[in-house]
Amino acid sequence: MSERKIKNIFSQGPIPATFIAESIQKHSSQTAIGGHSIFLGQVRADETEQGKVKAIDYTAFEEMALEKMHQIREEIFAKYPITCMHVHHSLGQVQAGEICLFVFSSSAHRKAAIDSCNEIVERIKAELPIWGKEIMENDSHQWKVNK
Amino acid sequence: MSERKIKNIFSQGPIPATFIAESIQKHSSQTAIGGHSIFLGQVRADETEQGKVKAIDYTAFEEMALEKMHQIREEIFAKYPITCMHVHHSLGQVQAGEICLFVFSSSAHRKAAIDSCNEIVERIKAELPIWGKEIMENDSHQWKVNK
Amino acid sequence: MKVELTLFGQLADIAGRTKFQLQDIPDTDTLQKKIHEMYPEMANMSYSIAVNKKTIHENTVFEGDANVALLPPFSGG
Amino acid sequence: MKVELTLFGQLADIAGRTKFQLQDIPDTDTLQKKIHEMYPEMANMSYSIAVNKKTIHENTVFEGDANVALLPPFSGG
Repeated sequence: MSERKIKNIFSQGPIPATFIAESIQKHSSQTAIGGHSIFLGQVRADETEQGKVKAIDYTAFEEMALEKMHQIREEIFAKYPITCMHVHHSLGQVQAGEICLFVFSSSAHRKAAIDSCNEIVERIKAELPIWGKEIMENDSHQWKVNK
Repeated sequence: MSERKIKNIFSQGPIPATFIAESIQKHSSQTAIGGHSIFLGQVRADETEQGKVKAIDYTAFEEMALEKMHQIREEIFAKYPITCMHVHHSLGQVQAGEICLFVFSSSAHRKAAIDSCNEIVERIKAELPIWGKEIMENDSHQWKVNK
Repeated sequence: MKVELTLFGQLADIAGRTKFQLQDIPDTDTLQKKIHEMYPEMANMSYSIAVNKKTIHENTVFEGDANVALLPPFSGG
Repeated sequence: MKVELTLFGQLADIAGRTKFQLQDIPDTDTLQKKIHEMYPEMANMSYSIAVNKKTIHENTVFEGDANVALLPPFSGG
């Protein structure tokens, strides 16, 4: 088992673009990095049978999600020669157009950063106990289903 | 032939993290977007036979690069259901740790954003007439070779 | 033996609560049966079960008090 | 017929200049031969040739004045 600590990935509300910029900026001292791959999930104003989505309200089984994320992190570090990875996911309400997921992976050469970032995103969507409730403009709601 | 105008992708010096944040922020009004994929190239302080890299000085055959980038853009839009794509590349000196390439692709569903972003990066590296001269800490230099 | 149950997403909506306790439940199959008696709507729903934060894939006997969570299909990201 | 030549990267370093003109050059094979006479070092280097901003893949006859660029392997990004 690795010595890495379990990191929190959750924060309340949307992820601000300025937070993403700060995260990028912090890596300028790591001059072994040659490529960063970033994925951002943004809430879509989908037209549904219930109405138009105005926000998604996220809940999670936090302790289980963080343990699972820790395991994913360990496996990704074992599989790819990456320098660092960062994951942030919103809880609570995120309005359409706002960012709810930020995955950030860095490596000396681009391939590891890109491939690991993609795999992290897929695993987050498939394996983390997080649920999004779509809130419609007419204030009805429905539970989101990932494809 | 498409009506899209040839866009400039070049700017002098490094690409600031704040510029990336502004670019992300601008997409919050596009509520049909569900995923953004971003690639950032960062200058590595490689140890070479000539010394340690402290910066890369980029030059380009600008008009040819912009025509080629225009063609790549058209082909990417034809191939992937993306909402938008943005490419920025530095000219002149970029210090180790600074960002020299910013590729940003967005779509309703993540796959198109991720796949198109990767393909854009590969094509930029293979097809655009841009050259990086590695400047060493001892002020010697050598021309970079893409792998 | 006590089962501390936590419901998420649509399952919590149906139950009208996110947490409750059940007594004298020996295993997860018995638990599911009990839950479906209480909330028949859940019998037709797809969800997974986590015992002490680990997803189980077959009937699991409780060895002492247990925290059990009912997890609808995930939709994070 | 006039060829306006532009050199990039290491080729410009070798020539000590980025632009010059050559006269009476009918095609790209003749141009290359001339260049390699002027700068023997370039004969062993890998580069591609663009005529009026299009990369060529075989000998190309100039139909009037031409802008020709010599492009070392790309290293952008």
